[in-house]
Amino acid sequence: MEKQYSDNYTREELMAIEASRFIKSTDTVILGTGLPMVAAIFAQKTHARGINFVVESGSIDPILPSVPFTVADPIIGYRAIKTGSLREVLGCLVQRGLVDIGFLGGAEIDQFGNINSTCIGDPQNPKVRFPGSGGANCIASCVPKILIITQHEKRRFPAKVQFITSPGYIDGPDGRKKAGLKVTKPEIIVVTDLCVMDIDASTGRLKVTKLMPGITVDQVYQNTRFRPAVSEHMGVVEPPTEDEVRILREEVDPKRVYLKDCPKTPR
Amino acid sequence: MEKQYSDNYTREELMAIEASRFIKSTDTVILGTGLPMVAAIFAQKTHARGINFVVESGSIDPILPSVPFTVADPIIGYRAIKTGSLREVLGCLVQRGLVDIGFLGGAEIDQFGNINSTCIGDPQNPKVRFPGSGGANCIASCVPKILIITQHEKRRFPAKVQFITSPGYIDGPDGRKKAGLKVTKPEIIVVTDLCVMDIDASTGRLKVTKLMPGITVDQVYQNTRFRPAVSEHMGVVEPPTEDEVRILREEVDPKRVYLKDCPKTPR
Amino acid sequence: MSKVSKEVKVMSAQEAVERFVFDGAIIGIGGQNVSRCAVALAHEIIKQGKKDLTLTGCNLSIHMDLMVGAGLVKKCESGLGGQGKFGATFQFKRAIEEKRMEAEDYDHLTMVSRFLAGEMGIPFIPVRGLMGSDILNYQAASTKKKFEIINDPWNQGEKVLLVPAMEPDVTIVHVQKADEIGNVLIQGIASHEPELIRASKTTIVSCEEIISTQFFRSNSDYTTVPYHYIDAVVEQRFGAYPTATYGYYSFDADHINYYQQCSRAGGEEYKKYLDEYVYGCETFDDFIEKCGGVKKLNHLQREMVRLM
Amino acid sequence: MSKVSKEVKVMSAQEAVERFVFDGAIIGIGGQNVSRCAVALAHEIIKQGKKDLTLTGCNLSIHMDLMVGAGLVKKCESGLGGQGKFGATFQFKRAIEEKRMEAEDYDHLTMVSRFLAGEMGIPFIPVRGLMGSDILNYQAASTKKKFEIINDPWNQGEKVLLVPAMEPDVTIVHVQKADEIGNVLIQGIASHEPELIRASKTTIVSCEEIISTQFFRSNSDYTTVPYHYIDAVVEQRFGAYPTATYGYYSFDADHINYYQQCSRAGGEEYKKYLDEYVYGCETFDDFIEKCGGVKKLNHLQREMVRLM
Repeated sequence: MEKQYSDNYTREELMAIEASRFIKSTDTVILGTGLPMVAAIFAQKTHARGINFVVESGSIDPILPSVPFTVADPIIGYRAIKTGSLREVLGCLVQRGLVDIGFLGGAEIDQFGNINSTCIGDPQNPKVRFPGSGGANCIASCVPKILIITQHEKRRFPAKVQFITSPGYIDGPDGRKKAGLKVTKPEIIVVTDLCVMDIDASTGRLKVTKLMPGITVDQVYQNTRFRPAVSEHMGVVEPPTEDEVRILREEVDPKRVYLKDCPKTPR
Repeated sequence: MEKQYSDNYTREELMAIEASRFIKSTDTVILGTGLPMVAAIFAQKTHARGINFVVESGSIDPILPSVPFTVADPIIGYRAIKTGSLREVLGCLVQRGLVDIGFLGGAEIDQFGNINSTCIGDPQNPKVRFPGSGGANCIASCVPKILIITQHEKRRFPAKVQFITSPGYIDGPDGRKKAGLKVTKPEIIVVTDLCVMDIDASTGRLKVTKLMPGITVDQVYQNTRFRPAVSEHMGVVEPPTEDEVRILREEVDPKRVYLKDCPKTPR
Repeated sequence: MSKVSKEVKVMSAQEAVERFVFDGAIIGIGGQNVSRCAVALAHEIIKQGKKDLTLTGCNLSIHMDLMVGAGLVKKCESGLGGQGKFGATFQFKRAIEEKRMEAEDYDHLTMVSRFLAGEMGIPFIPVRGLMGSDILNYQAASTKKKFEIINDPWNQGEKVLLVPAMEPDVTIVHVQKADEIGNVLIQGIASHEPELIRASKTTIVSCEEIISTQFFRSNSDYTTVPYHYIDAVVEQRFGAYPTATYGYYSFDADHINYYQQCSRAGGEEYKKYLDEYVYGCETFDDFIEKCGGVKKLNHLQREMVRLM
Repeated sequence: MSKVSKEVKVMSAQEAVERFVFDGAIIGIGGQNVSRCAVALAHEIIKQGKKDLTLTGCNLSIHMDLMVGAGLVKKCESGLGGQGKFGATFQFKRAIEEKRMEAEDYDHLTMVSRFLAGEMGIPFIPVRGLMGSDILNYQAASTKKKFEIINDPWNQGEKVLLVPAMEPDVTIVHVQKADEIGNVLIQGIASHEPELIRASKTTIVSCEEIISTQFFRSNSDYTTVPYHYIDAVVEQRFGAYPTATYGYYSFDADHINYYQQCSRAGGEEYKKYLDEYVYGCETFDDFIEKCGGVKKLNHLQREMVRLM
């Protein structure tokens, strides 16, 4: 049966769907809020039904009928297998090495996949203060596969972040090993509204592997302060099917908590 | 009102009652099995009603109707405030410094209050193997007041134990400090069928403070391999009242789980 | 002196804060984001003007922001300051940017590990995170020693990061149920609170309901924290409002948004918020009344019921 | 390959032991003294003759003694080997005295701390005990590095003892309830088992009853350990017999005393016990039948009910 691609979807939606494609049915996934939650719940409702979520605040494998508002939204424990504690999730699962995939985000991501969610300017004297790490640092440190969904803006993609809150490859292929991190070569996949990048473990740097439909490599360059390598086998991100868009809008985020740009579901 | 002393009690009973006198109503007490359990439950039923027990296996403040069989007897959790875990009791209460009194016992106790419950003979090559530490070492290390109830036999009171399972003052007044223990000067009180001894903190050695009724210092010397100092103000252990003996026999250990030598309660 | 008391510990928020919170204290705070923040107790601390506070926890949220906004906080030592989808904790953000307050950044795992070390009575604990991050390259001026890296005695060539135990002087938490001697039942997600409470030198717990001690003795598998760690029990219905208490009421997005608007604006507008909603309310019940009273609460309770 | 499985894990004791227990394995054992010892699983390990085992836990009791008596154990690494008022674990005692088995002594706090380090994924953890004791002066020949003492980086002049994480290859525990994907509910005292299970590379759990996953999803505050850590679920009523399972049945003093008599005598008499009660029972149900069957069980159940 041929796929019925949709021609009615937003960039945000395709980012979430593309990110979801990196999740397998057997994965244990630690979730934050925002588009990652959309991507993960979408995966669970489509190709990865066996997936189990954990949330830093202590919820283990809840059944999320649709996207929660925050990681501490009371609904985050809905029909969970266990409503436990932060220690059980970040300590006994993430740090213990039992989580397969972590979603992260931040104000800046650099060519080594390092993330800044702490501040802009001299950290002793910050011009702009962000919230800080939360659970992100430990996820970046301990989880072997990191997914990042973000808008592709120049200021978000500097050559070097002003503060490494969550380490990527730090300063090159052996950066994590030198720093003493146990997970030395994680997969890091960045899904933006322009392209998909992942870390080339041999260089420790991001490389463009796929472009969003209609986007050129030049557009990526123009919106990135470093010059990412590009794959020899550059692909194009597969658009969503009509069914996928429907599931996203009607089941995953019917209240448009995160999918702001797409039309409201007619009721 | 004059006290009605009993003239019908066993040595075991007086040992348990004398030990109970060192417990105050506000104390948190960690219990093992045997006569300590008799002493502690007796205290709770008489002068120390506010006492709370904890048991290493995870029971916090149970209401023990009478003495349990072992620390893992299912009754040990009876009407507890919390049936938790070993970590919560030995970690978050004992090691955390929230327990006031610990009961210990062992095969040997030496002049420094060190206890051996591991082996006789070369530890690499033991002639007789005992059970080992259990929770005893951490109690001896972390609790500021230790009570020991034991038969006074020569082989039980060597000058130096063959294996320090649970440290007393180790080798003198500064022994614990030198070893790196945080509680450097615990009270250690030993109640035997001959006398009561406690550690003189200035010498780090046991000193006889009271004799059991009818016992002489010579009898203590004859049954001890080291020569304990004796208090200038030597006392005599107060005998139990008739009421105390009744409570002990009828309420604390009606089934004679531990009080083997005394007559069965007539039913 | 015994350290543990089985006495009745029920008292008013006012009395609890008077007795246990002091100028210069390190205050552990429970709750996370929009859930079970100890707002009633934070209001009381603000009304009493306890100052030079250090706040510590994992996700410091609106209760932190209120105390910072009232000018009482000299340092935050935590995993994060923020309110998720509701945006920044603007008082926190601004106080750092304007150098009126120190921030000592760790991450959530590290903070809960530090509380774990505290509750276990050990001086430090290893964590697997933070290495390679700038979190290790910067520390607040008042912090003495943020971490230590040693060689792993069991794995040659491997480095291990140690962080120090954290034992707050006094912790404030809001929970569903407690009894009058201080047994605590947290329902739903427990976040970092079991470790935080047991690590603290004293703890004030506010609760939706005071229940019987018999409940705990009959359901002893469910007790979150026994009375050994609790110094004051404050009965305060809706004590986490405008954040949620699982099983009781949802968060009030309207009031949080209004707070955010004032906090973002700062200056006079923020001062007006404090005057109106904190200083201007004799009791926390008065605050709830001002925010919509019974009608509002019924609505938030219905929202919670729908989630359960 | 994901490490965590949500598949149905129900299997027979035979299959579970065949798949997860191997010669030379470090085996974590749950239960304490006369409570919830994983006797059914120990019987199965003995029947399959898995050898060169290292047993680890806090209070190693009759299940340990059986495996030692069957000649399968090369080392015990634990807090204690014994049965409280029932006396020594005589096979353990004799195997050490006759130098047929190594004993690596720690204490209970240290062992549970080592499991805590294991479940947290950290390489070691400080403990406040053991210093000044001979437990630090002796170690088994096969132990590489029992402990390390370092200077406390935060408290000048203080020494701190570190002990290594313990991550057993496979843990055997008996619990009250589990579901088919491996969620575990322990009722009553949990001893060292939450940490032990989460620290282990694999875990076989035997249970009195398999209950629905829906139970856990409707009572998610009560789950002791989620399925993430469990590899096999064996339904075995009375699987801890002759020790007790809280809420189900008390321990059988008569059978334990009889076992002790055989174990103390040793030699032929002990061999006869194993032949009769372990090797001679095709299933654990056959063993129960031989020990008094329904009549005995009814009695032990009544005794438990009286305690509750």
